[in-house]
Amino acid sequence: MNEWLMVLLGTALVNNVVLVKFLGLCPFMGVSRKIDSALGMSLATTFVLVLTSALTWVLEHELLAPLGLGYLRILGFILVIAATVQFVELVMKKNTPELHQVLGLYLPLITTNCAVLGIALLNAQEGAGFVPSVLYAFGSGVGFTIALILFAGLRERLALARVPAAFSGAPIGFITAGLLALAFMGFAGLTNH
Amino acid sequence: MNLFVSSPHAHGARPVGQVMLLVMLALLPATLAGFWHFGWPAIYLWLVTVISCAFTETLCVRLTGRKAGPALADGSAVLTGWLLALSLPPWAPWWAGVIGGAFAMVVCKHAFGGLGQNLFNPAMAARVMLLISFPVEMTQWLAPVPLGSAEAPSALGALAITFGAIPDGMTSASLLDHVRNEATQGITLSTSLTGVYDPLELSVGVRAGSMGETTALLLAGGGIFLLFMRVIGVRIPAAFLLGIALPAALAHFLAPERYLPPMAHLLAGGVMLGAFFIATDYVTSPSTPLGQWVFGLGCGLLTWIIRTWGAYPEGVAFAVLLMNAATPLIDHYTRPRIFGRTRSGRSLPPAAPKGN
Amino acid sequence: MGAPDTPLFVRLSRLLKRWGAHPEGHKYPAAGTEITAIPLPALLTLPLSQHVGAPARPVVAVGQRVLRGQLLAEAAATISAPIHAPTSGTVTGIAEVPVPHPSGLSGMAILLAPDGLDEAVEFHGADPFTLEPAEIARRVAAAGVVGLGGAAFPAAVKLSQGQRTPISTLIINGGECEPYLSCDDRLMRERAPAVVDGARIIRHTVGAGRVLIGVETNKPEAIAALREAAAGLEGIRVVPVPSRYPMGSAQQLISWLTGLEVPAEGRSADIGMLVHNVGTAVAIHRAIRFGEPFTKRVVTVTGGALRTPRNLEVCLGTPAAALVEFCGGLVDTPARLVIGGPMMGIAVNTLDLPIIKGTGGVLALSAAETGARREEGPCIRCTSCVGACPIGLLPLEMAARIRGGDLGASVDLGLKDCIGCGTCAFVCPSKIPLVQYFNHAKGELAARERSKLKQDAIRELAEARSARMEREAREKAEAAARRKAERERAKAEAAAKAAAAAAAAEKSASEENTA
Amino acid sequence: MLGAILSLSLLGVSLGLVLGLAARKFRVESGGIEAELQALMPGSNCGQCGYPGCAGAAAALARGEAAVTCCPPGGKALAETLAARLGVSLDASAVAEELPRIAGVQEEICIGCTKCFKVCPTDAVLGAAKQIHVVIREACTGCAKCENTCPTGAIMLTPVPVTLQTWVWPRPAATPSPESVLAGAGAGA
Repeated sequence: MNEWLMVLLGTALVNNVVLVKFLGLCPFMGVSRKIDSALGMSLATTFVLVLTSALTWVLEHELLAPLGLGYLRILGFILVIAATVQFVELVMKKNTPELHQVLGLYLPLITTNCAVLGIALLNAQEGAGFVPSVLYAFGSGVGFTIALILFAGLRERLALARVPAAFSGAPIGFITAGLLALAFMGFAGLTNH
Repeated sequence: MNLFVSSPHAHGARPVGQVMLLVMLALLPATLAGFWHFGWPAIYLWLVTVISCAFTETLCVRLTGRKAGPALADGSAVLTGWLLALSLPPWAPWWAGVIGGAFAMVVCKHAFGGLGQNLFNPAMAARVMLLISFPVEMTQWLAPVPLGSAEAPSALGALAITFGAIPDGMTSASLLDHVRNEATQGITLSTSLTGVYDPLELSVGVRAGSMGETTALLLAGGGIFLLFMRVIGVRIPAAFLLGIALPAALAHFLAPERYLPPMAHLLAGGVMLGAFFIATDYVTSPSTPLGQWVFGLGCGLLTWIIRTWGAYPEGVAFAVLLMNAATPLIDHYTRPRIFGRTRSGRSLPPAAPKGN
Repeated sequence: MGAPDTPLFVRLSRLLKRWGAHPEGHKYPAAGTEITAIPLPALLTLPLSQHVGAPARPVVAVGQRVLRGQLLAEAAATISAPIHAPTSGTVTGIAEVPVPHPSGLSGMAILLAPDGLDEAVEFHGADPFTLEPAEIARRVAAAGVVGLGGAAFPAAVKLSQGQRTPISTLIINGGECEPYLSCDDRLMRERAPAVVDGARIIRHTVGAGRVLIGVETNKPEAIAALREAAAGLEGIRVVPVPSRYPMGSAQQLISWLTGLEVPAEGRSADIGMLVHNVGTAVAIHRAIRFGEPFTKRVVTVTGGALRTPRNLEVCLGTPAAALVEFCGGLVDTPARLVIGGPMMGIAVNTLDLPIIKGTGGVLALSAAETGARREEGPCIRCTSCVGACPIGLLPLEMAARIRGGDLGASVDLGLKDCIGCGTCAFVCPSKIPLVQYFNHAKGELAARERSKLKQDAIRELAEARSARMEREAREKAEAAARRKAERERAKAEAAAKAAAAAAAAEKSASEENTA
Repeated sequence: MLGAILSLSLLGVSLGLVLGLAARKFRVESGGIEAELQALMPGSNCGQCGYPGCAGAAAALARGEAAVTCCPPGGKALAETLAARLGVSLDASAVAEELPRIAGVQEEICIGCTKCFKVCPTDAVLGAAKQIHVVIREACTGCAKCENTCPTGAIMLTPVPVTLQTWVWPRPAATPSPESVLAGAGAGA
């Protein structure tokens, strides 16, 4: 129990997928203009993360490993992730059109979200069990959510700030992200106890 | 005479410059005590940091094509430098002050558009940046060597420290460092605290630490002065102190051998400075009353968590930065109730008049 | 504080939520001077729009001689108010003149040259307690009484509103929380019996049970005078309220006195409350008891740049310059001239503006009083404005969004609940003109609403036109088709005839042949 | 090698099958964004946008060819609505805050030719042959079609006068020269 909590804490805060591992920067910069869409995006990503990590675990352990096809991991994972995202999009379009309208442009981004592939590959590399893999993915999703929503709030305020033209737009976004990463350094070591 | 002048036609507020002056006034006693405790190197470091901030502020304002005079006159740059100096090890090398000050002004303030636009407290962001980049220099604490005492360096000798290096054998650990080190060696608190922890000593500053960490009593006094002058509100400092004292008290009650007593948490490190002077920074703290409680509690709680379980012995700066990051979100979700409306924003129902 | 029957928890919560501001009073020396009438000016300018609602419609002709109290312009709609002649004289014109308005634009006004005789029409007073409530409301409407607390909302509308919704409490607003102004203060001190009588008339009209007269504690003489006048009268209570801006705002006063909040999208009548200003009470008293229309009001003339500040009773339409002159003129070039109070009044650049029904003050403020004119600084998010806002809004956030052009977001933050009291701008250390941001946004939104309505109307017109064009085209085509068909039929008939004729000819020929 | 090819093909085919089925099962009729946009437009078909009528403009908008600011009669309000609907960001200050203009007839030179009211898309011009024409202010969109057809220049567009009722407080001037050299109005692209 305690161990699982540490995995969660570790992936969500200490080794935050965006701010410490620098994975998934594309949606982090792209879908952080409004708190609401950031929330939708991060929830969708968390969902996809958990789903794909479970699927890729099955793929890895039931297909690739027994057949000795480890070298096809990246290709196979991409295939599964892309199909899953597509599927999620279809379902979302049908059942929650409002959310789809907000995320419509960005959902396909999850396909190429390196956080999703990265987490799946990391799990495979470490040979983690099924439950830890899913937990790890879930923690990463939570970390992604925290980072994205915090950042969206900051950017909503940035939009109202009188940022000098030289910094306005992406530059100040990256500076803010850097400072946010600086703040997250404070969580270092939390899971060592 | 000008047309299109909007009401009101009278103003009753303290101008921004005056607010900053009052804050500096409140910081003065603790700073002077710090100077006395740590002598000339501390004074030099303070000067270097403040000058660095003022200089980079001037530079930035000039770059944006404005006159530097009014921007400097509001005192915010000097105050940032001052707060940064107070949070550095008192005998830190000169370049720490210069780099920190420049980072605070250029990256944390003017890149965002100057006064009022920044998202993170510049002093704390600079402090954290220095700590991460120069961990050795930023953790060289020393026990107080009051001005006039035998070990205190002379005004001239101090130059060699600020612009050179600290002589060997002078450094010592702050209380939090000490506890952290002992704890990693498996020594219980009651042993490690013997002869080290004395609330009275901590409150008057006879302890290793940064200038703004040691004289807790004077800092709290300055904070209360600001409260009294209505420069700051009571919510953030109160919530900050509660946020650290409550979990600390609970943990200490459950496992006194593992967790520091709440008094030690309150008096050691930068809690007083943080609660009264850093977290209360207008620009980077929430604007809603409820949000200010949340913010303060979050600062306190995070400080305690980082101190207790984190890799860094002191967590005030990190906690403040993290809560700064959460400020827009807190504001977004804690909007005050509007008169005549429910919290969710719907109009109150017409109430049937009471019979009379 | 002697707020009656306010629940304890409401009183306790007030300790935590300290909205409002405490501007310097500046009530004296004007508040210490008796109300004085001033001589008639050479020309009275009576704008047709002195109230909230539709401008009045003139019923006099240029050149016509009118008597004091004679109707000059009638109410043009349900929410409108008539205008009467303040004295006898000749109507010299109905024209566009500068009116007290922040834009400095002109509006239509009736110009009346007094003849100095001050002949009056006959007034018919009555005992209000023998009159039907509807009749009282009618008479108040006919007398042109409007709310004198600043908004100038036709008073009778509120009275008849009271007949539709049960009113439990009548609140007479003697807050006068605006600094500098003391016209209500003097009115309460000198004409307390009229205030109380007016309150009784309104109570009778709306059938309210009790009357609370709320007066800020900085007017002890007014409180004493009112208490004396109300002594022995059942259900009328004078309640001191703390001196705090904007305590004189109806919602804030109701909330302070009763602990009830007016619904944001409702009216005070929705919670059984009715609020009238003390000046309005006096005007209603005069309109009913003596049948006098509303043509005179008390105006505070004061400010650091004025020689002898005082309270004057003036005819509506008197130029502000005449008041200032009567007070000894200016001692200094004023930094700002204000019509109304310093918190919500409007800055003007001339004194050649008429006193209208809602004018409570004429201020000539010195530079020291307005605060050295400094440019707007950046917002440092000090949240002074958040604490000061009596409505619980976030002025800094609203202004930031309006500055960024996002009016919709400012509405989400509660722009429409803003009462424009100016407390936020008063306490702003960066002197950000918050009120102007909000007024700009409100005006802009109203303008968009208007343009949207216009566009909807235009769309309908355009659709009607295209439908008509289509119909015309169709009809034309049909007509053409019909004509064509006709032509063809005619042609066919002709052909058939010709063929028949030919056949007949042939036949006859062949017959001939066979014959 | 064969295993790799087989397994990947199998995976691809089965995933494709699932997706194909899902696409059928969760099919959604694509919304008529064009019709939605057209409903937002003024509908006067004045042609100031450069497209054939409001329907043409709506189609162009839906294809992303036209700018949301293309409709002068719609003004800022319409631009904002369109931007919100299409999910594009609109720099509010970029919309030229042009004073609304409407047509007016100069009676002295009007010859009553009826050309103007024949072209008016909203029937805002009234009149008959050989009679002086009148413009109904409430119905005029300021499209200038009449101005262009009038043979004598009698019908002209003039700015709508600001009255006490329509006057709006100007937005406070921004802080004088706030970062005027380096500054942009807003950030966060």
